[in-house]
Amino acid sequence: MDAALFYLLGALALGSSIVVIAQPNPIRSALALIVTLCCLAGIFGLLGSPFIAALQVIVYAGAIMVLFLFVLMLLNVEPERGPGRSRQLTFAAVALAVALSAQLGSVLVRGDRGAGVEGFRAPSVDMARVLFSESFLYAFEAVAVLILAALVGAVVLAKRELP
Amino acid sequence: MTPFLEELAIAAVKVGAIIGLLLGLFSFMTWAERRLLALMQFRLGPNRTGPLGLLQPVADGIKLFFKEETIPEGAHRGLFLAAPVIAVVTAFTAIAVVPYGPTLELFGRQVPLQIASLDVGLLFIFAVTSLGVYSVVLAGYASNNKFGLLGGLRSSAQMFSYELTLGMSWVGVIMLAQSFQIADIVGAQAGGFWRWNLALQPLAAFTYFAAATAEVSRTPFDLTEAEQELVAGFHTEYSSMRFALLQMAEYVNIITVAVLAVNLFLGGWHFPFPGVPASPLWFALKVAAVLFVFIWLRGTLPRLRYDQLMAFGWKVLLPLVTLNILVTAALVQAGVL
Amino acid sequence: MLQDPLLNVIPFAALFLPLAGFAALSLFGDAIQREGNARGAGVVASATCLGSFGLLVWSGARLAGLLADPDGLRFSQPYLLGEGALRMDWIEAGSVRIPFSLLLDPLSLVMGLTVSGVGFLIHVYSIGYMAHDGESVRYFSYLNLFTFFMLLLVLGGSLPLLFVGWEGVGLCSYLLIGFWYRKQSASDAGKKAFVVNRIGDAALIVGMILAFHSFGTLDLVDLGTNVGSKPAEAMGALGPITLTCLLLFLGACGKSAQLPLHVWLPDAMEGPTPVSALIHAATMVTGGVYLVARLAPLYASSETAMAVVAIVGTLTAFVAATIALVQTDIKRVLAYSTVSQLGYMFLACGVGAFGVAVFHLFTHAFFKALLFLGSGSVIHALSGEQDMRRMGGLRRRIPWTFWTFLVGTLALAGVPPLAGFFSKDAILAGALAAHSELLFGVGLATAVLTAFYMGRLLVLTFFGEYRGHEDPAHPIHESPPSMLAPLVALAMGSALAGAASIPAFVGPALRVPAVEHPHAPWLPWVATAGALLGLVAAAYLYSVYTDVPRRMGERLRPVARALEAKYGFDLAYDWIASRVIVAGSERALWRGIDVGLIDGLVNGIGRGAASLARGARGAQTGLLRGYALVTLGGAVALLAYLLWLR
Amino acid sequence: MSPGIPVDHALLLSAALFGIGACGVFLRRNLIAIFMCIELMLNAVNLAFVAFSRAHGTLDGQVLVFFVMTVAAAEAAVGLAIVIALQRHRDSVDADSFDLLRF
Repeated sequence: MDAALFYLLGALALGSSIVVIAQPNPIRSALALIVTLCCLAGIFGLLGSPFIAALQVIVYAGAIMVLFLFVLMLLNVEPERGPGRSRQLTFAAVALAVALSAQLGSVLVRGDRGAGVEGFRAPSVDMARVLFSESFLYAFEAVAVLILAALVGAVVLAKRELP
Repeated sequence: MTPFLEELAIAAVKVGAIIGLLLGLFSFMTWAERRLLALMQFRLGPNRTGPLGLLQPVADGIKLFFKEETIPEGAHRGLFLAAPVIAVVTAFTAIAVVPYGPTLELFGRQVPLQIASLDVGLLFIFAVTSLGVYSVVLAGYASNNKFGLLGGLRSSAQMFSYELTLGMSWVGVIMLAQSFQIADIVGAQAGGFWRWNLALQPLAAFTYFAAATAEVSRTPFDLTEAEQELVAGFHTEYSSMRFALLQMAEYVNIITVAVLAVNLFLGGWHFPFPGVPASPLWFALKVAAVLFVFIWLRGTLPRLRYDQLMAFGWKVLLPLVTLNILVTAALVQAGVL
Repeated sequence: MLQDPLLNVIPFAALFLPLAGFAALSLFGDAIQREGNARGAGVVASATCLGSFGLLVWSGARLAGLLADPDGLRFSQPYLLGEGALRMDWIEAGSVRIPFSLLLDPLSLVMGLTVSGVGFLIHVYSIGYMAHDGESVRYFSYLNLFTFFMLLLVLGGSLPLLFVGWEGVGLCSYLLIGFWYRKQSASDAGKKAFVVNRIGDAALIVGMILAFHSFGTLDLVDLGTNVGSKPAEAMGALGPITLTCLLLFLGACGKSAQLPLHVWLPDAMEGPTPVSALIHAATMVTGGVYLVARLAPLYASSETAMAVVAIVGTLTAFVAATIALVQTDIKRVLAYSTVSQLGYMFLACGVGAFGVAVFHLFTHAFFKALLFLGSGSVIHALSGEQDMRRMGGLRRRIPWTFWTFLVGTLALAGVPPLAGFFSKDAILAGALAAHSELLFGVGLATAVLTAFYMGRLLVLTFFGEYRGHEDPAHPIHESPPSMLAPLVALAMGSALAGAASIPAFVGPALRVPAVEHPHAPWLPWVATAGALLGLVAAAYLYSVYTDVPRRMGERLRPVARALEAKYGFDLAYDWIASRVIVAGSERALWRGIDVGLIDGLVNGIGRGAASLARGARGAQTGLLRGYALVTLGGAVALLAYLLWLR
Repeated sequence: MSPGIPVDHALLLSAALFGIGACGVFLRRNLIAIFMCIELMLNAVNLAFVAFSRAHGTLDGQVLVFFVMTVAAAEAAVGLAIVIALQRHRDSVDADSFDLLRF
């Protein structure tokens, strides 16, 4: 049943991600992306990472994508029309992206598999403990500083110049 | 019956019960709110339909059900139709993982008074409520209506501004209970009201309540709907059942927030003094009290200006809750709490 | 190391005393040389020099017994603060480790005593000589600085330290030659001396590097010791030893005015006469000889180098002597004589008689200083007149000068029993012992020529009638006692210095086998006869048959012109400098290399970059997605390489 | 959890999503849409991390996902601020209209 759910969510994620890149209206692609992200959250949960799944929904679906939608609505962005100035690029881009995808797939599938734990599941509290453990504490702090910097940067960048 | 089917049956029963309860509570609350507000404003309120006007919600429901559904021209049809559904689904999903009583012994098996117990607990609620923003945003956007769009914009900005505070107000509580699970958090508050997080985490309780009020767009943070300026904000164009759904989602959210407040800060199903056994009854009373406070607030406070709202969220609540986390962490580390 | 801490300090004290004098004079000169105390600076300078001399004598006497040690005594550090309290190397860089060490052995003691002793006398002389010069403070400070550097050259325990002294005396030489810098010829002569010396010094530096490369040390004693351990192939005609020796010898040639780098010394006579006596006769110019003698074991192990040294020395001795025959300037005669005598010393070195070379150096310091000071006295008496054709008959007017000058002349000519006889005789004997009859013959001929031109000088200056115009305001007068006293002292030295058995004293320090004295009892007689022959011939030709030299000059016109033109060395250098170098610089270096190559390269790089940029800027479309596509292509290519091609 | 989910398939899904995202970066002209495609690519990477975390039975992969998310959030904040600033100054969010930096 988990496998069936996985394939269902996977197919949904693939489909919605194609909508993301194919839909000319940015708001609709944003909505499609939200669907993709939620599907991925489900897959994360299925893969034994409920904490990451929750984070995925909170951070991506709940925060980042709301921000995207907010900006899209704020700027009242028009749908894209036509391929723009770089039509030849399109074919090269699709070909290259397919090639990259294939390469990545082969690299990932060849990747080291490790022992493989049956029914692996990471309790959320463990995740919190690992994050605050010796090995990741400094990275955690660094990320906190990064967030602060991004916060200040965003405020400064988006601020209207004073008259 | 296989254990799986048994589980399924129990879950179905619980889901049915909760949904029924919630629907009833929602109806009752619309009535209670109107009556109480009227009382506070020296009016009578709806008192014609049934005894004390108690059947008013039913009448409203029937009226809305039979009303014509209109979709404005130029609206994004799919989104317009989906928005209320998202609202209801997220509202009900959030409350699914909230426990409302101690584990009961029923027919020889342990039955937790909770639809689903998730490891991530609070995080799940947080995730689902954060998805709730979309219904507002999309409803506003899809309506192709200036008031709707403005309401959607306002509410999205407001919601994710206060969501941060909301989430952070939980951190102190989580630290004290050392768990994301609400049942554990409630368990940690057993043994008298001085063990409640309202006493141990007063700052967190205050910020939670303020942020939650904003999150569900209740007065004094109801700029999303601000009847006087935006007509009704994001649901200006909604009518009929979809309007009812949006209303329902809103009230369910209020109930969720109240239930969470009880679980996180008011000791859940525990009696304020030790010795009295825990019971869903205490829980229900506390929830009712919190809901009353929401209504009371609406009858008392004026609406904030938009810049005041933002300033309050970012410059007062967020620093306060950050301070709370720092102090709590220091005290936990020092072994005081 | 020595147990006596005082002894350890004294060589350093002797070395640094003149430096202290220099510092005092240059910093507080005006206070020392107050109004009414015109001699203050001279007294201070002389005192420091005498102090150095005294300290060296004292330490020499104290060390007399220890000096028998052939390795000499080395003083690494002055440990004034107690043993080991102040150990620091002068240079420490990688494998190069050079302590600030002094070397005191018989050789350096002889040199040091000569420098400080003769130097002291010349200082004293200078007090009188420079009495009327307004800038005597500067003069004496230079002189003290020179003394310091000369002592450093002599006492330095390693080649780099010696080199510091070497360059220092070069600097002082430049400063003192150009002392009267308002005179164009003086400052030109200073520059000439400096530039010519640079050639030799450059060779010296290269030689030093080569020596370090070949022997792994720059310590003067260790260098000599390490030679023995070198394999046979290093001894080859152009092996590292020979090459090192030749390069160092080229340096010595520059400093000691050997062919073809001798051209600066005659011009250096533009300086004050005591300077000529001290620097350009007695001490600095003998630095080259000292260097070769110091590295005697090195030279002795290379026959080629020895041959070159001997040939260059002999040739210089002869050529300079012939040029001296026709000079009319009294100081220039002496200058060429100095060049010639230095050639003699190198001849001695070249035939392996290093001790004899030092012996001649020692005696030469006395009599040549005496002669220069005497000529200075003459010039002083004649108020600056230097041309011998306008002198004559001064014998009775300035008798003290005459008699002392006579002693110097006889000593230089090699008339027994004066000093020059012994040392010159020993050199000729050395040449004979080396079985080089040609060198011996030329050496003997040079000795005769030496006697001849000295006789000419003596006759033209002191005998006959006075040919100049006596200015009534400045009558011809004998010099003051402060000038005469050094003359007398030096005359006594010139007379007696031959008695010192310098070769035997210095011998152990040289660490080369002493030259066998040839069995030639006739040699002293022949040498004496040659000297007398030269003197007598000169006396006859310039006092009795006075028109014979003129007729000979007309008869042998080309020879005379060649001699008067000093064999055209200066012309050749002038041509090289003004034509070859200037033209080469302009055509090859400036237009060819600078404008063509370097500017072309720089501009070419610039133009190349510009055209490259013109070609490449087409890729800068400004399209964000284009750039991203290139990045993607790169990623795909890289992955493809990693996946399948590697 | 069920062993029925093959890690390989999760990884292939991740690669496919990454490719789609990369493709989108080139196909879209709207800066915000390009941004969303980048987020898609980041999520594909996250999926690979989670899959490996499961395969290895360790938490390290998930921790990395956490960091990726944080960085993505920071990036979105700054990026969208830049987009807003661009819109304010140039009245456009079309990537092709920002081509002043060229020859």
